[in-house]
Amino acid sequence: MDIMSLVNKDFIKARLKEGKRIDGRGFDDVRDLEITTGLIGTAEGSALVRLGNTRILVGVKLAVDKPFPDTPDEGILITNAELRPAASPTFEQGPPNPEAIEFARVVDRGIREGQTIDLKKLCIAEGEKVWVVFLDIHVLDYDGNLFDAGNYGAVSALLTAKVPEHEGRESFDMPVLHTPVSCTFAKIDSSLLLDPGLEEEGVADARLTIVFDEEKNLRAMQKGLDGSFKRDEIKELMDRASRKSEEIRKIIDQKVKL
Amino acid sequence: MDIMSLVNKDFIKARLKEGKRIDGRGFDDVRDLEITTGLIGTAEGSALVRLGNTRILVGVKLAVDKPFPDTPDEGILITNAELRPAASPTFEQGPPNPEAIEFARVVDRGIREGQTIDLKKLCIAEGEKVWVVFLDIHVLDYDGNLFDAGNYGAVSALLTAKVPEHEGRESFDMPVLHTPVSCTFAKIDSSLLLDPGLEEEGVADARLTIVFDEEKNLRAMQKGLDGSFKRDEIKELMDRASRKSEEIRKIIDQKVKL
Amino acid sequence: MDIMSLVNKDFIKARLKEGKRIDGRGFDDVRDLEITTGLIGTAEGSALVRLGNTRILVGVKLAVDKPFPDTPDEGILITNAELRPAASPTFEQGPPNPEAIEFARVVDRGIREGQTIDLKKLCIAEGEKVWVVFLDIHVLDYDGNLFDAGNYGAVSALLTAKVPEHEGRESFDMPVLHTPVSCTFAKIDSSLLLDPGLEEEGVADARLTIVFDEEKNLRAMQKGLDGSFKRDEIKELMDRASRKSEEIRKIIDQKVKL
Amino acid sequence: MMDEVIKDFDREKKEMKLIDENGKRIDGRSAEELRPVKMKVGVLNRADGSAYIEWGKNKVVAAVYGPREAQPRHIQNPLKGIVQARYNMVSFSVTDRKRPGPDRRSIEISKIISEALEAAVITESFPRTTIDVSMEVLQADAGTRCAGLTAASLALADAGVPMKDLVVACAAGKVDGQVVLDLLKEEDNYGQADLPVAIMPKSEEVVLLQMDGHLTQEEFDRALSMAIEGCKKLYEMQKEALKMSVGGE
Amino acid sequence: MMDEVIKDFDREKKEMKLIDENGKRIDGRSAEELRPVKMKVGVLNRADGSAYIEWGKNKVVAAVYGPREAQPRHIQNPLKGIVQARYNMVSFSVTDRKRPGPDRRSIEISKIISEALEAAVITESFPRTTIDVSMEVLQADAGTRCAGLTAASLALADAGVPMKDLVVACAAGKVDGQVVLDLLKEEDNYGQADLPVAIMPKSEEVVLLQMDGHLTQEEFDRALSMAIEGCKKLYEMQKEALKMSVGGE
Amino acid sequence: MMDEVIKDFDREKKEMKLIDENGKRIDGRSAEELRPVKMKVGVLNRADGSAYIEWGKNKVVAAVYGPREAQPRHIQNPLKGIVQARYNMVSFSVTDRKRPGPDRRSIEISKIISEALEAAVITESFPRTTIDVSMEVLQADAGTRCAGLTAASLALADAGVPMKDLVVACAAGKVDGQVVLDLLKEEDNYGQADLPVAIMPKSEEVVLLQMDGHLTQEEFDRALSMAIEGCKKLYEMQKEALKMSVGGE
Repeated sequence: MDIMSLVNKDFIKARLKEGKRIDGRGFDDVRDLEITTGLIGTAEGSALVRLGNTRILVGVKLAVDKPFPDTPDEGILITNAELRPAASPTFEQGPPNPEAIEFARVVDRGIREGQTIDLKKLCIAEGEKVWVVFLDIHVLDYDGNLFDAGNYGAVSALLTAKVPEHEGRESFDMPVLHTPVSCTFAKIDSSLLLDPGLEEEGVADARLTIVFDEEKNLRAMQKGLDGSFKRDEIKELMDRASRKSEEIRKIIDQKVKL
Repeated sequence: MDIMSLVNKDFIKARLKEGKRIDGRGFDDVRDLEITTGLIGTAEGSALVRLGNTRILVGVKLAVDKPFPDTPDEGILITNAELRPAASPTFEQGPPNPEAIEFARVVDRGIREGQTIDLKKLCIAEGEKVWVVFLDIHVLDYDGNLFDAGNYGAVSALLTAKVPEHEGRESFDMPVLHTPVSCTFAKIDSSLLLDPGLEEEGVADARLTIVFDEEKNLRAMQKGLDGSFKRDEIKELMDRASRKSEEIRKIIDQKVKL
Repeated sequence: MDIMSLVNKDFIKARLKEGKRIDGRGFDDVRDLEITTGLIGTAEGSALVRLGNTRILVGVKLAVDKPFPDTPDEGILITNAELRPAASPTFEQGPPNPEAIEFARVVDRGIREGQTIDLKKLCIAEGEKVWVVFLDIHVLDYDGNLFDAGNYGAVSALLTAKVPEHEGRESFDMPVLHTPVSCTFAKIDSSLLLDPGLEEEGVADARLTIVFDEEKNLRAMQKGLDGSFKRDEIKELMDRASRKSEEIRKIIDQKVKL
Repeated sequence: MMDEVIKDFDREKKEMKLIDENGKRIDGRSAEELRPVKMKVGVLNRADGSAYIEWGKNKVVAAVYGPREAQPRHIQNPLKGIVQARYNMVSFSVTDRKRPGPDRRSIEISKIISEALEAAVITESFPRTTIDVSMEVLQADAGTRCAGLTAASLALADAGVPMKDLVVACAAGKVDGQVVLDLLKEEDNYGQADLPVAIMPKSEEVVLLQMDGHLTQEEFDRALSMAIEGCKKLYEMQKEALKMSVGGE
Repeated sequence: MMDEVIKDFDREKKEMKLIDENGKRIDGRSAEELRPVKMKVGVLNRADGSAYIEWGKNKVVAAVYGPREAQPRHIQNPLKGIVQARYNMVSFSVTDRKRPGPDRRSIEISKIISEALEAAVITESFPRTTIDVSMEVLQADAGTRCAGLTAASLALADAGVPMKDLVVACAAGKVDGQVVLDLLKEEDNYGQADLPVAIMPKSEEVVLLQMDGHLTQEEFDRALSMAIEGCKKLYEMQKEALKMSVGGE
Repeated sequence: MMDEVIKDFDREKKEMKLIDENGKRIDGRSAEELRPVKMKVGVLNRADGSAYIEWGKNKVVAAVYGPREAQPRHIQNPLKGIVQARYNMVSFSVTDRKRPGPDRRSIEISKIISEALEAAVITESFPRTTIDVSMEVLQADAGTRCAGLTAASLALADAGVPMKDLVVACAAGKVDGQVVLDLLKEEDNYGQADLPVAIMPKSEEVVLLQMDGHLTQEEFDRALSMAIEGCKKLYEMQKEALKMSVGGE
């Protein structure tokens, strides 16, 4: 994201040299994470995520449509993200820009490749009618690390979504197979920081998003920005993500059950 | 509309203080109104409206399509307006801008809410096939007060339109239930002027469009511009519109029958 | 095309006064023409054309769709051209601009009006299913005279295309009736030059494209640019095109058979 | 465009009793009663000003950025600032998912809300600038333009934008032949008229006024009065919300 | 894109007799006869220049604005003005309603008409400017590009734009195997060739030339001569219309 | 958008044996073997730099223009140049014709390729400029982003753009439960994971990394090593191709 760094780049880097993040967090500390589900009555599932001051609302809508010819017995997942001008002075009105598209596709990849939804159970009549799951991510307040907030919101919204009653078939819970959890790191000089805030993102050299499922299998990755990672950095982040994703999954599970 | 006022704002206002409009009209005088119907042989109905130097051509085209699921026994009305660059130095090439969209929607609202067309009679086969009425408003020459000219053209084109022969069913006259008539006023300082011309529009503070049907029922309203109306001004305009709309309806009826 | 002339306009014109083109060609000389077919395995037909340094890749793709209501027993031809930024510093990213649209339509006109494809033979089930032929012209390297290069590529790709196997009906050769061949001339002052190169195009006053079939029938023409032609110039070009198109057809036939 | 038309057709009169023999509406309200409304100012971190409103089942958040330099330059007005309001319905805010992006309805609403806010904002104070006002409808149940405009004016106040007055909006309409305040979705769909009104409450000047449906002149007078009374009640809540934001958080 | 293709396919030869045993065409014309044409200059109020033409069942209005400063600036040519013609078919001008907005056909026609007009306009007289020429086809019956271009050049003259000469356009074509002047819709749809031509009449220089269909070289020569003769007749009407506009209104 | 989803769904596991009992893949390769690759530099006339790559059945051409002044001006960075990569699949490069123009997939790939190239290009050397890199996929068979990026870096070198190092890309993945190098189309469609990687070969720093599918951490380590080994082999071919272009043509 093309953000003016809000605090001085040198200041952030100087603090990092001392091993400190500007908000006092440890390198592996996630900001306060709050998740509230079911706020939107018009959606079949919804989750409001607050990750620090980043706030994202995810809605799940279902509609009936024809299946794709090559998967006649499976539902369809469509993910979209809107970086609306309300959320940041740098977001502009208009169709999704490359940033919004990458964001939507990285969240989608985690959800899809993580087999979050059991798409077979969303078949109504093979080759004829299946459920389409629209996963819409609406950014309300942008304070850094959309990718993780989007993932947590998507998983939470799906975990609490209901497939509506249809032609006599009763409503049922969204069939969820796995809960893939995303961990995004920013690289600033040689520091690798989990859950970068807005100011950290503004000065980051590179970004790595790693998605693990609950069986510690890797499901999706995305490197971003014009910096690079050394191999041992990737290895280190893999270990850290593997550990942290379990912690975060517990938070999600807890919030979603409340 | 973002128009350069062609005559001096102060001049218009000074005249109004003396109770005079720049073209000598009384505050409730409509400019010369000419309506010619049936000029366009390729349309199922058409009307060329000349209101002062504003000229608008309205065409009605019919096509067969599926009805909307919630109104399986009714035809469909779709209204569109084109502010083409030929009509004004300020109109630009491109898809309809907010001005054109508001214009089309205000005309549409008068026609739709005024129940001008008996949409039930445009059902061919319930749930299967109905007539779609495309009401296309093409501005030829822009000299102020598009909203009223558009309304007069739309009503006149519909009153003279034919539903074409279809699969053995004979052609018949467009089933018209009501003739809603629009009166638009501009507020300049404290003067309230019917049928504002281009120069008057250019200096107006606020605009109010009021649509009455022939039973003196209110069918649609739209306030515009960044000024405001006092409550007693609205009441006054309601009375004036109620009276003037009857006069204008007579002119339309007369022109359309010629 | 809005190209900066790469060499001096005066220089080109001065040479032409001496009867010489800047690359030494005679006025009726076509640049080296190489055609290679079948390079693209994902296409049902393809041709790479090199005309001087202009390089164009044409692909033919087939798909099954409904016929148009007024030609229920005929296949459908759709031609598209992409002037991609890779091919010239003056080509920009985005939907086809007027230059690209004129290019596609002039090539299409030659192929369509030249009855290159026997569209009746592309009917699968009358009124139900026909073959759609997508003729896609991709400019790789732009060094002048796209119109002719596009035509040679389109004809060559179609001559070597296969209609794929479909529901038990075996694959067969694209049914080709005629081979229309295009000759484009640039007018610079009073010189009329076949196959203008990039620099010649950049200083041309007018352009004339003439398409003849193998029976010496005229199939399509297009005049371009803001200059004009005298009647006897048109007559002269007609004769030259009639003669040259035969020569070029032989080259195409030869290349395509290899 | 078809989508909008579908919605317009929803208005078609269906057989449905919306007011019972005791004059109670389907949610138990009387004719002149507002739905429950909650407002909160300063709800967003990045925006220069923001507000959130829950109005019946409507949920709308408004954000203000600016005054800031208008871009591109040719839209700048050397004499005053521009208010650019954008009303947007989130895709999952309605029963049938809405395709993201502006449609004709939202473009019209954005235009008239911009004009209504410009009537109140003292735009002469900041020439060449733009004030960007976003209204995001998160959940919709009729009356979203009034909810959005009411929240937008709070967000402007929260951003410290100088205004002659707040702007507050409320609709009245006709349902089962009766004039009532603040239509909810079923009333809007199956009622006979809708009249959204916005005023600057101190002067009671009307800055937004639309009507569609079927009203006698007398019914219009009644509906306009009722809507303005509704606006006044909402204005008290606006002032309360602003007070809370200064005192509270 | 499909729309255009449909139109192109209309050209397909159908069984239909277009010229009878006496050489009369379906509207009673002989091979070399123009349809009835009426022209009027100065028909619009706002435009700097305008003209209206009725040509058979074609009805086209042309409007000219400029020369005025070209915007955005980077399109300005420091050596000469630009002619930007826009040919547009109104949605109800054809039997099956046309979706508003430019399609590929109208973009191509706009381009070649711009070029044809630039040949006549003395663009060197007003560098950095644009002359905007709109042609609105209100009713169409084959030959609209010729009608539009003929009206556009009148509108330029009406606007006082300096030109070397007027531009005038007319088509010839082949119908039932015969070369004829000025095809009407059925002849265009079921004929064998169409050849629209535009000239500057004083010099007879050709500024627009297109052909599609099937013509021998001899037929082409005949058709081109016929089209140019048609242009000359229309040129007389253009001059008459301009005279009327000066003397008349 | 549906189009992309269809492609994503192609990945669905189908019954198909992709590795035989001898460990041979459907095109006869072993697990760690690259498809045949050919590279050629300087293949286009107009571009400032260009390269062509054939990689299995993939055929991709890359063209570079610039550094040249960035337009419009407001995108200029006063401190460094911008690399704008555009990855494009030609309509006939895939089995089912692709609609021309960018889709969401190609926009994402263009973004990450731009970032990968910016890591290598010494952008500080030419502030305010843009370097435009086009990759045209003429025939596609899985791995086109790696082929495109590998060719793009050759085209940059051919254009004389100063770089810290070349960039070279190669994917590894999981097929029939086994980690293998350089997936072809059927392996990509019916395999379990894909891991495209790009490095600057001298430092082995990773500038592009994506993964989708299903890998244990151990499999990931193996796949990453394998992909980097593949990159190194390709790097030798890149150097050879550059040598040929200097020596050769």
